Amino acid sequence: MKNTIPLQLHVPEPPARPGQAPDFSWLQIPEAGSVPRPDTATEPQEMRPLAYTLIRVLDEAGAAVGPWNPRLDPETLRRGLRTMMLTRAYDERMFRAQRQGKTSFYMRCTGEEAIGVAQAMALDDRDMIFPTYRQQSILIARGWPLVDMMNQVFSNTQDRLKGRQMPIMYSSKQASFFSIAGNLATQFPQAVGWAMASAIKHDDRIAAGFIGEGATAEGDFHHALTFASVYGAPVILNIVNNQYAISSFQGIAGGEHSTFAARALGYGLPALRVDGNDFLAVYAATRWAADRARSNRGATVIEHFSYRATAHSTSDDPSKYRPAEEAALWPLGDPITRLRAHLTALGEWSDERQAQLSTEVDNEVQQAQREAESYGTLGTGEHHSPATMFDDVFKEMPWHLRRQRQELGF
Amino acid sequence: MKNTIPLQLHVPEPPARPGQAPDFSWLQIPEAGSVPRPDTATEPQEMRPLAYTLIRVLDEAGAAVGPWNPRLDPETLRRGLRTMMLTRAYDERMFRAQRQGKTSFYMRCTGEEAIGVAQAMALDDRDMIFPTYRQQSILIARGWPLVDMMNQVFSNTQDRLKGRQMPIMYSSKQASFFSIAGNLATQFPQAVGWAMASAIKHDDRIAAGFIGEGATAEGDFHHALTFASVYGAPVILNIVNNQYAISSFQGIAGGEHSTFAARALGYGLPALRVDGNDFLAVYAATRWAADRARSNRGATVIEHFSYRATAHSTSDDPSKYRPAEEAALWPLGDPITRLRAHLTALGEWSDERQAQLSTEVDNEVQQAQREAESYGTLGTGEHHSPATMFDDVFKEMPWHLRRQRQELGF
Amino acid sequence: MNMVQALNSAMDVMMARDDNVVVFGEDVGYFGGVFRCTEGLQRKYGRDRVFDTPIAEAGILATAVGMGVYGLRPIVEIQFADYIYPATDQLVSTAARLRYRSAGEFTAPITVRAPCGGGIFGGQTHSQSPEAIFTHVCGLKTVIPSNPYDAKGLLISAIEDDDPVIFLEPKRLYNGPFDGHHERPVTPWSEHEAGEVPDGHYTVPLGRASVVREGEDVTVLAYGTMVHVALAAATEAELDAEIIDLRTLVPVDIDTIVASVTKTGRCVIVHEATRTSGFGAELSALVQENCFHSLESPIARVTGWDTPYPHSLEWDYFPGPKRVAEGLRRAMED
Amino acid sequence: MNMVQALNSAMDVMMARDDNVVVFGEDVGYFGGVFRCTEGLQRKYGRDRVFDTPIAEAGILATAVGMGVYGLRPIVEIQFADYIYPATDQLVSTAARLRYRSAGEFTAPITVRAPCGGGIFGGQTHSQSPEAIFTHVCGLKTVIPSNPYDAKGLLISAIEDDDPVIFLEPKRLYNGPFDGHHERPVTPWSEHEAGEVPDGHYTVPLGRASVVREGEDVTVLAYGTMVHVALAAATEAELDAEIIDLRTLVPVDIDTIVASVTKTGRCVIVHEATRTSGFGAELSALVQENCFHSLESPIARVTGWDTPYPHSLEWDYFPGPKRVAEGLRRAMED
Ligand SMILES: Cc1ncc(C[n+]2csc(CCOP(=O)(O)OP(=O)(O)O)c2C)c(N)n1
Ligand SMILES: Cc1ncc(C[n+]2csc(CCOP(=O)(O)OP(=O)(O)O)c2C)c(N)n1
Ligand SMILES: [Mg+2]
Ligand SMILES: [Mg+2]
Repeated sequence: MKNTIPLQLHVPEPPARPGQAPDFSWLQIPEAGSVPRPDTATEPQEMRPLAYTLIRVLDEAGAAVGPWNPRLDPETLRRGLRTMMLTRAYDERMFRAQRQGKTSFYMRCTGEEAIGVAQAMALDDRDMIFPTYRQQSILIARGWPLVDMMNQVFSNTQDRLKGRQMPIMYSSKQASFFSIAGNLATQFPQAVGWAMASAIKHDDRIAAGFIGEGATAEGDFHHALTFASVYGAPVILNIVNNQYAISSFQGIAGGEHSTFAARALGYGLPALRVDGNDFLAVYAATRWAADRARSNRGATVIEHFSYRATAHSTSDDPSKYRPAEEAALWPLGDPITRLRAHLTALGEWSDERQAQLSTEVDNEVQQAQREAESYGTLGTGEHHSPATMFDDVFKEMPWHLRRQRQELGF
Repeated sequence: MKNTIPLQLHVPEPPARPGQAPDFSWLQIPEAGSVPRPDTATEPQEMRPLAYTLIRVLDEAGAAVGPWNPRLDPETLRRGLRTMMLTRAYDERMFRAQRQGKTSFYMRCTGEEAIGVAQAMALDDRDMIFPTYRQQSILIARGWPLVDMMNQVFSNTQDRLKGRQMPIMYSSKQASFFSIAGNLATQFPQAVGWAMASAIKHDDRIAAGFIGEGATAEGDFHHALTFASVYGAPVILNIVNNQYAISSFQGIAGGEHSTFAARALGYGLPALRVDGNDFLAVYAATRWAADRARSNRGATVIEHFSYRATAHSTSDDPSKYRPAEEAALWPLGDPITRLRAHLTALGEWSDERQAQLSTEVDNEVQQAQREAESYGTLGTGEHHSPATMFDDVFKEMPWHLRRQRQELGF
Repeated sequence: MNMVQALNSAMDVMMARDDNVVVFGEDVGYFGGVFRCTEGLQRKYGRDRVFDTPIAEAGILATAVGMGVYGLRPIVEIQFADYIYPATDQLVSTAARLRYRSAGEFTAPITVRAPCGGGIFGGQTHSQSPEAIFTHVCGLKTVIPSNPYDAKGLLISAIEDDDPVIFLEPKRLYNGPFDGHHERPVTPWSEHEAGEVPDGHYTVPLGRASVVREGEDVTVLAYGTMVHVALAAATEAELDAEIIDLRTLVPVDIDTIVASVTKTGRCVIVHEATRTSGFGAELSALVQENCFHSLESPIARVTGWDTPYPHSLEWDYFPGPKRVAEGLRRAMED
Repeated sequence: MNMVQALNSAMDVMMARDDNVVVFGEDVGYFGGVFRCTEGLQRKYGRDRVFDTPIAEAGILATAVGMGVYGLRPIVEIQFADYIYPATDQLVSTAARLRYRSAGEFTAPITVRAPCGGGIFGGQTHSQSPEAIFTHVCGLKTVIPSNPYDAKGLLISAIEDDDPVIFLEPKRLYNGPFDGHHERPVTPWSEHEAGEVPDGHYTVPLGRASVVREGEDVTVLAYGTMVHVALAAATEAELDAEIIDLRTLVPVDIDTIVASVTKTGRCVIVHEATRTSGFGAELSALVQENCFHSLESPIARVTGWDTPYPHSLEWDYFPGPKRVAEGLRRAMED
């Protein structure tokens, strides 16, 4: 009755490890402009192929092509470029600040700037973001002051979060940017709850949640998709597939036999898989999903296919688990380089302007850092009073916290 | 920029409520025999349509038709019929025993007998089952003594579980039937873990997990599918879609815009959707999935499309939330009636044999009940000594439990 | 009103007063909940304010947090307290921590209702009292009423509270003041003064205990079902016990506790949950820290055993009046 | 060996001895774990005995339970104890209850390793000490070592134990016996006698505390990092304190505790976790119940505050030697 083959456990292995040459042969990259763009009124079951392809707008020559081209004016494109560059400059500075002992920890989003910036620009500023720790670009795109972000990173006296949170765990109600969670994935179904509330109140604001491809394995991801599907929640569910979750390649998260976008299909939700390093593709996909949400057609899942170009965090050393050159050779390139090439191809940009902009954003960051450091850094130790440690556990401080504060001498 | 339509929350509603006529217009039932049967070596992505259809073998006339016909001999068919009838007779008796105060609680599987019986018969007895509370038919199919099951239901002196567990929470290592959980869905990823272990040890036994369509919303479901996909675990992941989760119709679980089988596709797993009231279809699907698992092709998800013909449990009154006649009018009929018709059509059965079998299984159950009741019932209060309450919390009883047992007077 | 009606009334009152109050959970919509606590609410307030959810406790809590962030006041039902564990991360890492981590910008004013406790032959997964876990989580308040009047008043306070509240309902008290004498019929709430529940809005404040019986001999700290068991036990042991119904576990009413134990010099703590690291441990530590010099005998704990709640032996598990009376006598000995 | 090497060695020894031991968790395979505890094991024992998992702590625990049922002995790593919450249901409702609910037919002989505690500027989600929760769950054993020798011996005992064991590793001790003086460099384990760890198999039994310093004045009950803080505090307070390293919290070594407090008549309990309903409450209750007549002063608790672990203020949160010394002095006062 039984087949007698001994059973075997399959453990996915990445295409290349340190010491081996990077291998991208598994990557299937459709040509820019080749993926059709259905009307947002199309039924999800008719759009399933969009979960298995890659929406790309920018071609190798820097031209914007195909039905997903959002036809942005040069001003908007330049704003996108500037915001991405500002984000990268900010990241570089904060990374160095950590190395200089000014703070305990830092996380860059290098290579993933287009995802946050284009999405933020394609949404309304009042739409609510439930980010992970790699969407600082959204705060920046919304014009949030770098100084305020740095105050948080430095846990200094001006840190609105009172030094309580690890660096990069920003929170800004005013910027409609939800408090970043340490526990992965928790924010994803919360975004759905927020969107449900907006629908219950007949509001017109939608939500956008973010999650890394690694964190999609958490139950929270499933709850987000289930609730979004059941209640037709007006939310964009963004999966950032940057190929790695710390040391684990995306196959360990379940990317070997399917795409992450395809997870959506089983719930009857539409899914777009986009080139996350293509500013225009991200912008267009976001607009499409936002349009669906705003017209009561419910949630869309977007997988942003990208690459984590630097370390997971300042505590990580990727050379221990992936080929050193993999990042530089990533076939989908760098989002800043690609948008710059596009603007140049349009005749709306030049090397001089690029150099000028580069200096400009560097200065902006430097100036902000000077101000933020004047309020202290973790290294120098200026911070909120220990008495504040007992605030905000509850709205009103109960007796036991008052007593404990006294015990500490306050 | 924004569309000004006010957002709306969508809350799924069942086709009919008490006082309304049952409405099955939403049901799409393909003809028996019409669904192709791919080779088990086929790549999952080529079999996606199987998640959206319904594999059926028995046609209206009682003939077994099409490529999924498992071509079972009449002896096997009669064994299937007998086991289903025995299960139903057992359920009826235990239901009445609860009403008579002999135990606290009972759950029937009426209308769902084919799922457990056919799957058990299509598997090897050493394959490990991780059941929910509605697969008593599997224990019965494996020849497990009814008396032992009743002892558990009655929490009597012979209850191997020492009266600890609510009625119907069977456990039998010898029958490769995992201890039933009160917390929904927990067993589903455990089945995957067991299967992974079997693969790690190069064994040839596979696992079969069960879950209700309602419980698929739990994170455990997602973990099961993720781990099964990543490690190619030799497991059958059965979803029993009996249309209801207590009072909630399957739309509340996310069945409005997709099938439950389709959840599998996003993980790159193959899925079969079968008529769960068709003994032959369940048998054939199970064999197909077991063959895949045993040949290291990994997991298969099977959605068994059925109907919970009676109340959720003895604590439930379905007339409060669904039309009373819905069960009787269920378009896919009753599994016992359908298999009987098939045997009759084959000339392998008669009304006399049916009547005889009916008496036989009733007697068997009655006799078992007489014996079980001789060991006590919950109502009459013969049970294990309270001293046993402190056993098995740990392998060896630590001091604090010994002291507590003393406090109780033992 | 019985306790189910009182809870229903609390939600009804609050839904009528505040458009931002929404109710959801498994089977709470059309059906009105497996214990009928939400009966009629969907009909009255519509499907987008009262609705059924998928079976995913973590999803329920997570969406409640998101709604709280938006500005709603969600009341969610977890069908049995035993099924709250899948939601632990959302509760601990998010709901409880949100105000702190955002320095007050974002909050989760959620009320989590969950029937708890045994006595209905529910076995290990329909009988648990997991309150101790929540009391260890800073940022959560934990409430357990012992009668319909308090249940309604406390539930309204919980809904109005701007912090997340775990609201545990001793299901054995839904229909009457069960005192542990399972061999006798329970008198219905209609015959009990705490069954007189006003129709309208009123509150019983969080953080305040109630002295349900004054006495001089010994203090009993109890909550939920155990309040009634303690009353029966004190009567049966013929002791002049002062019985305190804590009502709120965090923040606990330390003043009432200290005043009583200072007076009596003796203390017995009673709960249904397993003993080790139960909330009784915290109470014992607090009493000892605050009343050391008044104590004339060791503080005793009468609790559920450190085993799962067994089905057929549930009355051997349940700390009934006999065991509580023994505890009282022990406390009087030294 | 430092503690990381000692833990690695325990797993190595057990994998070599028992084919049924498997190791998995997030980043534990090729990379060897974010704290490097599993380094080299995949290379040595192969990918199907040491492997990376998806980021799903509940999935990790669930598959471990399934493997345990099959007959394996899984060791799983939860990257930070703060991330164990998603696995609560699998831990509480399944791993802890399986032996009981199947009357011993099915068991879950799992070891769950998780780095705990603060002192690395990890903020509220990389610093928690959630041990109290597990100690309340009957069916789980909870272990916290304070040095490399014990860490290896206890981990081997945990792996060999037939019940599920939560094995918490104070990450601040990985490299040296940190005593709370964060302003000073930590001496490495190589200069400490507990850093002398045999290469082969040995066990330190579960359920047995260790008296790390004998004394007559006052008993200190501590575990993990706090053992070293207590040692420093006793020296700095110039008190003849008896310091007990509990090592196992459930089952706790009641005999050693009672013997010591009976002798000293005073007791200070120290832990890093938040105070309310922390394991200190249980210890306080136990000491009070068992040593009431010996106690000369109130049992004191020196603990983390009832707030999340704050990032920049972590040394104001951490119960360092100064606070512990104050607690010792308070215990000597009455
Ligand atoms: C619940 C939980 N488990 C584990 C971790 C530890 N952790 C932090 S980041 C990370 C990897 C996440 O990878 P991915 O989701 O792909 O996001 P990325 O870092 O690539 O942006 C892990 C495992 C955590 N923070 N929370
Ligand atoms: C974690 C958890 N949540 C809730 C419950 C309560 N409950 C028991 S059965 C049930 C409905 C399950 O429906 P389904 O999964 O469709 O299975 P069916 O009863 O139809 O076989 C619910 C909500 C539970 N047992 N466990
Ligand atoms: Mg990633
Ligand atoms: Mg169902």
